[in-house]
Amino acid sequence: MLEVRGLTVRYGGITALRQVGLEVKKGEIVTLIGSNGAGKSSLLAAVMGQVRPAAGGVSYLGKEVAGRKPHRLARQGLVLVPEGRRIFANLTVRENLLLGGYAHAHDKQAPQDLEQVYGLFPRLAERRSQTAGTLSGGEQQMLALGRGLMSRPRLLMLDEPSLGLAPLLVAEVFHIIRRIHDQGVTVLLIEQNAAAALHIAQRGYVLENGRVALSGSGPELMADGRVQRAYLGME
Amino acid sequence: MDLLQQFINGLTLGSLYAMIAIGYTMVYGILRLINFAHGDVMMVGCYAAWFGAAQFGLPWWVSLPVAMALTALLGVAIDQGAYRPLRRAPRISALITAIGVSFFLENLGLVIFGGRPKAFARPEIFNQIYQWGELRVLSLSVWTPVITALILAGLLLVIYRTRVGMAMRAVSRDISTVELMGVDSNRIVALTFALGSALAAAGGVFWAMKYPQLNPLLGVLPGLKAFVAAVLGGIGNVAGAMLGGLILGLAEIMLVALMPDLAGYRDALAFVLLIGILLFRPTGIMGEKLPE
Amino acid sequence: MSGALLEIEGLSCRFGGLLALDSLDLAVEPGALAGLIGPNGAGKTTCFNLITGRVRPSGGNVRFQGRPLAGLRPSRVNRLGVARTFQNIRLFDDLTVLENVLVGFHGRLKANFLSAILRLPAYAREDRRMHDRGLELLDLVGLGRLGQERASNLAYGQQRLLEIARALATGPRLLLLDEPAAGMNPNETAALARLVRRLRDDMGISVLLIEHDMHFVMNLCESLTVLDHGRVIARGAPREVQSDPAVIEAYLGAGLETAPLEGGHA
Amino acid sequence: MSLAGRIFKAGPLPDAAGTRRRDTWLTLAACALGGGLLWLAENQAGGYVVHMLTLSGLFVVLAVSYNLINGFTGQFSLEPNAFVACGAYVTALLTISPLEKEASFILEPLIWPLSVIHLPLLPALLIAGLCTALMAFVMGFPVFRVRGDYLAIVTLGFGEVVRVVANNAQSVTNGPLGLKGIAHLTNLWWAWGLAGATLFVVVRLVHSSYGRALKAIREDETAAEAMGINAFWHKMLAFTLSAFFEGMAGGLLAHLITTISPSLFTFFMTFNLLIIIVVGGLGSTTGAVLGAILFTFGGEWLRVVEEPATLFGLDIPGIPGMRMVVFSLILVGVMLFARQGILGRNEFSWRWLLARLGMGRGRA
Repeated sequence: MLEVRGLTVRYGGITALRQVGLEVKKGEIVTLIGSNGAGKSSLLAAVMGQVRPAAGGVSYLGKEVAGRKPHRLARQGLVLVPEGRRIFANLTVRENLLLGGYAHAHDKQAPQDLEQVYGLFPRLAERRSQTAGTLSGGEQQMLALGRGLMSRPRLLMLDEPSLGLAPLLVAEVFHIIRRIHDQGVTVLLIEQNAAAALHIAQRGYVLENGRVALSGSGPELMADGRVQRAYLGME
Repeated sequence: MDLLQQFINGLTLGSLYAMIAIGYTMVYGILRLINFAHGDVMMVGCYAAWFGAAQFGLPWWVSLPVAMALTALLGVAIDQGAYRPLRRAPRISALITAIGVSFFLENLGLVIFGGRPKAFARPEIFNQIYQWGELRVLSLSVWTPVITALILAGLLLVIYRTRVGMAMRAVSRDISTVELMGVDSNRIVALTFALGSALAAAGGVFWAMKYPQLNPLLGVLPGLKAFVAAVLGGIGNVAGAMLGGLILGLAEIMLVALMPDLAGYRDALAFVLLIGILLFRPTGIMGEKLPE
Repeated sequence: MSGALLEIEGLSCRFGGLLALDSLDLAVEPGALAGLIGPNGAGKTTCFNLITGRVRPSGGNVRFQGRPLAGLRPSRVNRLGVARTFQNIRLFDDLTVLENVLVGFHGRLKANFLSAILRLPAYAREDRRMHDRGLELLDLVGLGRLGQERASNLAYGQQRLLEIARALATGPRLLLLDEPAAGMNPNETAALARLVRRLRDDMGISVLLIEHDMHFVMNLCESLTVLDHGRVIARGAPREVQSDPAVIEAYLGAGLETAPLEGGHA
Repeated sequence: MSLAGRIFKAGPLPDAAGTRRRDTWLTLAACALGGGLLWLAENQAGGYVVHMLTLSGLFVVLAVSYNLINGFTGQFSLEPNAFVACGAYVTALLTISPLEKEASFILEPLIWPLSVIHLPLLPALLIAGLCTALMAFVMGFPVFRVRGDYLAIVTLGFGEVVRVVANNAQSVTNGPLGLKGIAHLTNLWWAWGLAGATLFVVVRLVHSSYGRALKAIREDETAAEAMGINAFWHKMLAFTLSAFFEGMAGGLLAHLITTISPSLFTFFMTFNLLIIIVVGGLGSTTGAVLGAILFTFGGEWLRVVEEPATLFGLDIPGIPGMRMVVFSLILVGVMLFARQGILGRNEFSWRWLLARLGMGRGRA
């Protein structure tokens, strides 16, 4: 569904990604883990066509992504829930969700999309007419997820959904991600929280200093001592 | 009684500032760009209406919307031609370009229309004197605030009750995230320019009826003052621009009425106010804190 | 505690509804090589911004050599002897490498601008000394040959080193390094660790650093403070911190089986 | 030609005392050459050319000092018309004879002691420069509390305020009537002398530690502050210094055109300077000089577009005002297609010139 081949991204003299390759197949949950500055955001920016790669390429649904505008990709179901949630604090919860469904607002399904999201996140339904800025961190993350779903994703890319959330909420967020996946959405999960991410992912890639350092199935990576070392500097 | 008269005058002037300020505030809210050319766009609106009325004999209620439509097109053209290529450039580049566009319109105006002022004929309906007791008011002074209020209500309706308005509010906060939702941000920006420019044209036409001497530089000072009004109200906030415009208009008229000795300094008042606001309340009256 | 170089007491910072830093206590002793670690968004950089006066705290106070730093502008804090680098590298891109370092000396320049314009002997002497010292500092961080290069042309790791050299030019007693190893390859990281140790051992500069590269932190720092959600969750020597369950959870995240997994209100 | 003589060398290399001495001699020689050319122009060229050369000297002063704050310090401001006005009025009020002043202040008499002062040009110019610098200093306190485009609009507003004041403070400025009978004292030597002094100060400043600090503020104010540079006072330094020179240029301008009134000092003047420094390259002194000269003479050349002409057998009527249209198009065009202007941030240097001539010593 998504294929990244030999991707190299540079900013000025700085190489953020070197020859990165990864693949997400239809129906999978794949995770990409790595610490800060490992190049995760650069990868996403290249996938969404926001930066032009120095080498290599990205294809989505078998077509090259290069040169396509982000909003076009979004309309084809390549949906990114950005890091830091980026909800529209000045809009109401409902408006945030409607904005997610902007491209589909004119078809008959639209009202049902909204109801489905409310079904998945009853808390958002309760607060539908509140301004999004007044939500708690966890609720904002739910809203960001819900907004992503409103775009009718075929491939949902989540950038650090657990960032800044208390452990209990992290568990809840991951629980929801799994439910979203169960409904037939392919998921690419970008995380620092390696344990949780590997727990729900079928396959994973570990990014270090702009390269893929390790890859394998979730449980394999979980058991791999190198992952632990990479994160805690244990020897 | 005299004070009431002045109050109405201030309200009229303030409404004009408000109509122009809205365009500034909308563009700034989205692009963080002071669209220097906005005042000159208003000037073009005036001339368009004048041509419609004086050259083609159109009634005012036809020439006004036609002028608004033409000016909207001009606004979009300026954005797409001059500002859009600079979206990713340093903000100062866009600002310099805006200054260039502003001078271009002014000087092109001088070349085409000449420097000699053109008389703008006031339509009959705006040229009557309403009299209540001792109070004598030009009908224009009554109609201007009313029409401004109607236009503003319409605009707020668009911004807060339509899908496009929702996208406009979102774009003003976070343009790159909005694109992730499948929204073509460029169309939203173009629409903002169209709306803002159309409003400037409306403001301009009423300005021209109030001060019926058209010249190609007429947009400069009201344009600058309207920007001050937008900052006063809290830049990026449409209702704030309205409020800021009214306050500025009232303040100017009151300065002249209460302190006739200082009447000559009227044009400086806006800028003194501006410095004061930026020092003591940079976010304006209704503005929220902008991220750096 | 009174002997500490830097003392932080009850430092808090609130952005809107978010408590970025919640009543932080921290002391850096003279000659310390201390680390401040924690997951993304834990409040580490905020802490640096508060110390250096870039952000105003909502509560608490910071003292450097016994002197309160509250309300001082960043340039003043720097001239008192606290220098820093930035997480996302903020060099003066259009200046040369040497000029970047020379800018660091400017805050302590004695000659006034008239004597600089007229190149009076006092200024000329200072200017020469700045150049000499600047070249020495570039040598120290290993950029000696690149003085005339434009700063933005340097490789990422070199840019980080240049930031350190620039900070050193301001003559600090305390150096705050914000993720100095980010984006460096293992060789560069090792060299960086040697450099930082030399700064402390040979030049007597105390160091407080933020870093995600755990190899680097564990091997270099002598004491660590771990932040999560704006609070200190652990402190102590690297070994102790490393095996602290709270730290492991903060970093690796709780395994899902250990956290309650009911849908809750959702 | 004399252009080269007006430009000083680029930053010295720390190890090259010999090069430095060579450059100093070359610069002095170029100055002498420039002086010779000016002498030649004064004696051989027509009055019109001399006038244009004088004007271009004043534009050099204005552009170079405006560029100090906009280009080098990166504080985009729009107030030079205010500074020029201040300098012009102060100088004129000091040099016009008391009798003349009494005659022209018809509506309201000029206040004492201005009404009795009568000074020669040089002290008047210096006082005007200092007054303008003081004005900039006072104005800097509110102005540098804001940044970016707010700075632009506040300084623009300030220019407007000065103009309004000039229009209304009748007992000082004579209001809209302006000041007449200012002696025609400005010649080539005054204009280019001031240009030389401005260049000397600005180039030396830019290449000193202070100049590095200003550029650091332009590149990244936060980082500059963190390196111990008090951004506020450095902006003030650049601002007052540029005001000092702009004020003196204003004084010379008054003594070149002999009549001044508030309508002379509109934003239009600032706009012209902005074109000059943008076309020359923001942040390049050489660019500012080049821009100023191009603007003065290019503007004359552009009169072509305003005159009736016959092109391919067609009679094209003259279009007055077309020049400014062209100028605005140039500004927009430069921004869209060549944002660096002619020189970007590059400077003329002897090293470069000698290398160009194949006379470089080793590296170029």
